[in-house]
Amino acid sequence: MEPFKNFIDVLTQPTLMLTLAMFTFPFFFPMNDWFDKWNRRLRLNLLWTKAGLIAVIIGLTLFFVVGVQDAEFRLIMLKPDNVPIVGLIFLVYFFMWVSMKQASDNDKLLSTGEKPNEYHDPDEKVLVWPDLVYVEFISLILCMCLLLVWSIGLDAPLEEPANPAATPNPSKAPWYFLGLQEMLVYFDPWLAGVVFPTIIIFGLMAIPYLDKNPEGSGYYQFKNRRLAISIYMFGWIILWVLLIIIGTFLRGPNWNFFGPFEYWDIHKLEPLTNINLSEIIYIKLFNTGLPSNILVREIFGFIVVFGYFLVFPPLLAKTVLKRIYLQLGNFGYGVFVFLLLCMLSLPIKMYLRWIFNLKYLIAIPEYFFNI
Amino acid sequence: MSDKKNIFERFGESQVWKSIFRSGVPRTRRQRMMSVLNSVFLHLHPVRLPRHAVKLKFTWCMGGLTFFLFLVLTISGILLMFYYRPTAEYAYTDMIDLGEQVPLGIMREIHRWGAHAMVITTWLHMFRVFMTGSYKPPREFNWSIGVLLLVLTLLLSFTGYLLPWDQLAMWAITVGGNMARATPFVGHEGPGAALLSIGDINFINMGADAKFALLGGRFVGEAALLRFYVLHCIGLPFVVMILMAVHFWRVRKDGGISGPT
Amino acid sequence: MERQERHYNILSLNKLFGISSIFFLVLLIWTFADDYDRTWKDYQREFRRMDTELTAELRTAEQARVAETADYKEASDKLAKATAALESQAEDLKVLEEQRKKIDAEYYKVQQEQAFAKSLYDVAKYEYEAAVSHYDGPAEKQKREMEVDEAKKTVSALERQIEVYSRKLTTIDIGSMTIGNRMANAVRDLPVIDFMNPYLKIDQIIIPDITDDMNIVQMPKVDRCTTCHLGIDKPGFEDAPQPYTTHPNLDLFLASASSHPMEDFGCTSCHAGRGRGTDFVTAAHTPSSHEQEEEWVEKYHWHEMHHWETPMYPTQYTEAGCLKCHSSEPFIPGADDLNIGLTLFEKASCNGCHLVERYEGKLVQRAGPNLSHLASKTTREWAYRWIDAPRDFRQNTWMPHFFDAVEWDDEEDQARADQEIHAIVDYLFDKSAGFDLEAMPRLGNAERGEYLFNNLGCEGCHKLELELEQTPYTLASLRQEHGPNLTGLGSKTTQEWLFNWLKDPKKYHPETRMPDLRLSDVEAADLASYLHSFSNDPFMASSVPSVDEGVQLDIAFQFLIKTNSDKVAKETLTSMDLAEMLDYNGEKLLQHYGCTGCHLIPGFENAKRIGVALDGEGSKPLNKLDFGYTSIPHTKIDWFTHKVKDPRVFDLNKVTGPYDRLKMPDFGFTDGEVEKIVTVIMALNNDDGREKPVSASRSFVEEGQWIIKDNNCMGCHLIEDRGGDIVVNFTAPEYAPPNLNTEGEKVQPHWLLDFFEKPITIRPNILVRMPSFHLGEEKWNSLIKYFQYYDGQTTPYEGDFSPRENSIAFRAGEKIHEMGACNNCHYYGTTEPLQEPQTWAPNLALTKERLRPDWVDAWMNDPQSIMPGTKMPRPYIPTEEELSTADASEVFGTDLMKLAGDEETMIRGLTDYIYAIPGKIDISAEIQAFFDENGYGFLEGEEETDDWDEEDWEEEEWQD
Amino acid sequence: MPAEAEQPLQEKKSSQQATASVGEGTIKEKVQRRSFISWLAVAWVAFAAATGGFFTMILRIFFPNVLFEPPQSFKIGPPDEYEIGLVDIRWQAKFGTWIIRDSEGIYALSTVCTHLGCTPNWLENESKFKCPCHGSGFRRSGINFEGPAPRPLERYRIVMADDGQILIDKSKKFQYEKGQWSDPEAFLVV
Repeated sequence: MEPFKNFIDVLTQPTLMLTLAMFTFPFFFPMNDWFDKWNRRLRLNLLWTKAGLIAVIIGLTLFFVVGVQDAEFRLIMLKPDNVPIVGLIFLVYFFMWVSMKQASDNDKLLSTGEKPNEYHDPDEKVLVWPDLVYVEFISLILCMCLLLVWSIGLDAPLEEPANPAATPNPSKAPWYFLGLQEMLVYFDPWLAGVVFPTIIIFGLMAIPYLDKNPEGSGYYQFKNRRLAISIYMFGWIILWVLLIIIGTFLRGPNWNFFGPFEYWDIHKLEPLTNINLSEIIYIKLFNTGLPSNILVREIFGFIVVFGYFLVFPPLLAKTVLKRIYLQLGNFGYGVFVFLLLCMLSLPIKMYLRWIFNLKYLIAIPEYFFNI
Repeated sequence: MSDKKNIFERFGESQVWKSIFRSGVPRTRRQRMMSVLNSVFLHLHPVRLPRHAVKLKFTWCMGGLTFFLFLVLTISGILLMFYYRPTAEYAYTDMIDLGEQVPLGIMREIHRWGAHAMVITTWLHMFRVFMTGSYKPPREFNWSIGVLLLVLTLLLSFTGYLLPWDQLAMWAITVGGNMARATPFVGHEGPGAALLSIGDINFINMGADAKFALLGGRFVGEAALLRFYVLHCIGLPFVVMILMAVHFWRVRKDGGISGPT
Repeated sequence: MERQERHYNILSLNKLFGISSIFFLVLLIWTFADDYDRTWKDYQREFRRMDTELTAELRTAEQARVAETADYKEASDKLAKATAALESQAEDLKVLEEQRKKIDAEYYKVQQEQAFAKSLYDVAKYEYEAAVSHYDGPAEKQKREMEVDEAKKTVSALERQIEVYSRKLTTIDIGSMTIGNRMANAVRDLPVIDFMNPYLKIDQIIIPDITDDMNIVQMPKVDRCTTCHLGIDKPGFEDAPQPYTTHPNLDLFLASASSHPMEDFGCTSCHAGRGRGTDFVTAAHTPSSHEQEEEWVEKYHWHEMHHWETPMYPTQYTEAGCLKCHSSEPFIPGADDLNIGLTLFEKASCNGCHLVERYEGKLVQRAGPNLSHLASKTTREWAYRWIDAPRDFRQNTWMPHFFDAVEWDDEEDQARADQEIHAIVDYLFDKSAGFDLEAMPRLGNAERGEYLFNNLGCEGCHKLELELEQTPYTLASLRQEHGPNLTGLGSKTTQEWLFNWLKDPKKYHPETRMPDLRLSDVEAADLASYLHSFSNDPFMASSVPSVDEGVQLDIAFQFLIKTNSDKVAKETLTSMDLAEMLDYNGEKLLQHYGCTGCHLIPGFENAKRIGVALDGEGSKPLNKLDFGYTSIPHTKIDWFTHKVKDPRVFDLNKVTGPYDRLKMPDFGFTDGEVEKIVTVIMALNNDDGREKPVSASRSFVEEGQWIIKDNNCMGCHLIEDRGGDIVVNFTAPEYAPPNLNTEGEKVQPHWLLDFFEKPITIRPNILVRMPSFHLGEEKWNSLIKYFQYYDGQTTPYEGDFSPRENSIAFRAGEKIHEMGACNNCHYYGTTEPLQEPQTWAPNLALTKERLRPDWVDAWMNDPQSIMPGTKMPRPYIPTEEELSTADASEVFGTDLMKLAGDEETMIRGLTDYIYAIPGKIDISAEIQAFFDENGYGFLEGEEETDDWDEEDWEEEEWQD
Repeated sequence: MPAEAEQPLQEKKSSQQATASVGEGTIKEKVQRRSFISWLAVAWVAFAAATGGFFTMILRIFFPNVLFEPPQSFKIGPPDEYEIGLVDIRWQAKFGTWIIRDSEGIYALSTVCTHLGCTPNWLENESKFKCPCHGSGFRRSGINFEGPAPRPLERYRIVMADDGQILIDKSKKFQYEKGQWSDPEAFLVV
């Protein structure tokens, strides 16, 4: 058992887990033919078959059943407010399966020029009463049942009375915001807490206006929408759900990382000495002190950031995203690529942090302006 | 077929029933249509649907569940308001008493877990809509409304999180509130805040910035408690209901549930 | 033919609907059941059963008792007779009744109309009364009726208690309920309707004055404990199992008459816990042992109530709750464990290193001896051995073990320890200022020293025990350890030093609590030689390693590097020679180990405490307590316990520099002592219950109590019925120090002040003497205040009592006094009493200066009640009869006869007379002279009288 | 009329076809119909029961289990604290009762006027309780003798507690007009 636990503890470290997740992701949701080829070659598409579903669900269940035997694991998983996230893991996979299963079925049909499963003779309709109403009604009852079982079985948490003088360690945001809190590790509050959330909201609202692809409206399908879907999946599964899971289960006192089987030791220490780009350049490379003039000091940072947002778009427009560029035109494409780059900036920043201990690209604490 | 009628049929033809449900027991096609048309609740739906639309595997009924959970939360919330006072003195002890002695104190569990569930169902609903590409024309706008509803759901949950007035609540909100502190220009620790000062006088300071507006004080205190309580019980639900109305209305107006053509 | 527009099979949907709604129904029922079914209800049902049984028993008992009593029998057959008699005339009565009814009707009718016709009313009233009186029939019938009523009254009066029990039973015992009540009883607690008038309800006590700390606000306590602990305030359930048990101490708690009535204090005010909890777990019960924990886990699914900051005190620590309100009092009556804990805490001088508000300005902070003149007292070798292992020299010393305190020390640590001690000793002796010892006038006599030691009252504060007694500490035994155990002084110091010390302790150690016994040179010499005769050779035999420069270098470096860069440190090091280095290390080490917490050390005159302040320690959150890598269970109590028992245990397996480790020394406490000290630590929490400021009189009393504690007055005196333990060392109580009951009512404040500042001999024939404490007028006054307020003498005393000489009473008093032959025992000024020294009593000329007349009256009236076992007899007061006998005038004289047996006046007269007795007031010198001459032979039991006799004296005097 | 009566039958046929056409033979029909009814019945009954139960429980919520008001029963010290012939009003504010001791014993009067629930005042020299609202007057005994008050003041249960104190229990009342004042608990003999 121990080796297994240790293995999991290592595997779940943010660096490793996120890397794995991000780099295997395109193989599960192939965004181009090359990945698609490998996806088939690795038989990853089996994931969306009944067998795949059963295997994964059983696997997950086993993992939790076994894990719960461990005291530390139990402590963190069965914490009242964390239970929904355990549920979330199952639900997300299950519905991912539901959709991808139908999508892949439809893909087959479409490839043979047939209509998708959802298609029925437009004249042949179904009465809402009783079928739809009835089904809805029943599912509501069942939903209520679930809620009752949940409420009886699990008491709502109540901790010490609010005390401004004593900060609990760790003190976490509500679980559905833990993605943001996790982002706070890598970005300044004004970005992680304000700008990015805003961008996320507007980005989501912009989707219909950016996705000009007429395909797959009203039925599940993947092949013809693979870019859209994989971007959405990446953002939702990796950069939101996964970060929530990390923030909930794997972040302990002092926001240190703790494996699911690890004891939350308050005195655990982690090397957190991070430096800014300016320091790297001026002190490490040039071996000179930091220039007093802020702009001079941060010039490289600005170059990098602006470069990132100015150089990549045209580059991509010429290459990978050519089709989209033509579809959306300048403005649409601009917005799209900006959102895309913002989304990618999180993993990029993560890696900069992990590899170079980079704190900020631009660090102007004088004006709370850090990127 | 004898005209021996079972109890349902008898009742279904009684004046009372007919007065309430104009079209007796819905057994004929016509009756069935009418029962949908005549019911203020049901006529949310069209009378007839394409076959795929009634299949659970297509809709997952997630939108319906989200709406239902909203109702559950409203009811349990109202009941909780009878035993909860949003003041520094009582908030916490009332919470204890909900667990210890209040009749049907389990309402608190239903409310809390219901809220968690609603967040999840909202996400899944969004996921479903995306996967079926149902945001595509002519439904773009409704998707945006949906996104707003999602945000409001999170805000509702967030404001409710403070009300138990325990450490969990206070510090979760503090962490959240500190983000507002860093809002560009209007947060006193946000970039650009310094620009909004004339001479040595900062107009954006601890006592006057986004965070302050959120908490009604420099720190999470009684003012914040009251503020969140009002938002949680009246402000946000009000907005949510309006948007929901629009959302549902648009579903119908945009040609009902999406489907292949 | 219509198109079929259906998708699902309606039938299977129906089935699904059916199943799911049944499921729904079941769950809903489960929810309600879950909400309705609370454990406290079971407890209440069970208690109801127990209560029924008990009450039934009580009733039968009472019935039996009453039936036995004579007057009940009498009353009941009287009743029987009367009723019989009445029945015999039942017929006639009936008739009368009829008529009366008629008239009553008439009367009420008219009364109705009174509003309109008051006059009519009066008339009617008159008529009615007349009529009634007219119809009242023959007198004896009325008599019968009255008899019946009478008898009924008496019987019911006797049966009252039974009645009460019966009524109670009808409410709780289904067996003795009316049908209606039974039905009601069956339904009143059913779900949904159980709000109307349930039998099972949550019982809560709301306490406005004592609050729970909600951090931002204080909330009045709400205690629901009595919902399950139903028998807690009802006598009769002492042997019932928990939660029904009666509180073990109802005289002090819960009862309305007690000082902590339940309705004002509730439960959690003292016991802590989660008062609002109505469930075993949510009430935050805490198991008192790990066994009990296991038991609870499987019995109540107990788990710690994580998020409640004040869980219940485990049983053995319950008294920690007392300090919450009684924090300013030195002694808390009734809380014995806590008191012992506190005393241990003070003895070990914990507040020398750890600030504890409660002790600020109350007790001497530095409990240890003054080390400024150490060189004059002892040798370096002894000091080395002592610091190394104090308990080897004196088993029960309070000096803790600083070195070899942990078993995992390796050789290196050992070696360092040795050198550290060397450095410390070196520093102390170098810095030790010169101290000129007076030469002893002559050698002392150990034997007589021993005799003095036993009789001067040294044992009030000192033990002289060679082997460690294993008996656990009691408050009494702790009082006897106020000063050090005096064993082994021979190895420690010189006779000369002892002589000087005894003569004037303050000279050597200004802060010392050792008083000045006003010893003569002879006495001092004798004591010195006696004490010096005890030595501890095995201790002195232990080896002392030599100074090791290498290690010293390392130590110095360790300290230097703390504040200097590596480079600077090395330089300074090279610039030092060994002597300097030793001094440097010594100074640093004394600081490091906080020796200054208990000792006055030159160079550290105003050193600060090195430990954490302990106020609020009890409320420290668990995560602030570092368990290190130990396997100790993570609970506060476990942490405190191990910290006190084995202070450095949490360093186990930690890799740290020698001077970053824990340094709290090892006091060698036994488990029992640890438990009591932990009680104290848990009592030092943030939860401060004392709402209102203490009343002035109360604070006066407390102030005095602190002084008494600090100076250990109770070592010799009985105060507040505590202390005076020394009495056992004397052959008879009257030779022991006096008990100070009623001291406040007894003596005149001014005299008491004089006495404190310059004690004089009061009882001539005792050797034990009141020492001079030199506390200073301020403290003396507060002590006097204490005595007065403690005895309720809140108004200042006016000493304007002047004996009314040649009043009748006065002369009568004179006569009584003459008959009482007071002069047999009492001094009159310098005039010696007639009888033998062992019966000698205080100087009566002193009375007017010393005593309060009212007290003297009381004393005369009944000496025994004030001082049990006193030799003072009640003076003979002639009774009226005696005074009216024929020869009374010769025997008693005319004045007494005039008073005609008026005791009060006679005694007052006696007092008058005594206050008029002239003569010298302070006769200490005379008495001293007498006894120097004749000795105190009588103090020993007979067999020892010839222990030593005048001859020795002569010789001794001769020698010098 | 007949026409209307006609219709349902017809409809029924069609709906039979509807169900039949989902793929069952007409023989199964009756069985189906019966099971259809039974299942639906069960379902609705269960559902109705559940919702009904829930709403009853909601009613229950309106009656709290504990009150944070002054207790209904309380101790007022030993009898000898109360002088014979005096009306003791020291508990009027706190517990809403007057303690009156006469030659025979002690009784506790409610301070609630039986007219409209105001609190009368004790007028010592007129030795009566006078209600400020509508002028009802009560004698020391609690009997009403003037003003609109319909009946005498109520008395509370008064007994001797185990610790020798008087215990007043407001949850049990004794009314004169019901002859309850003679009840041994309406009156404490000392």
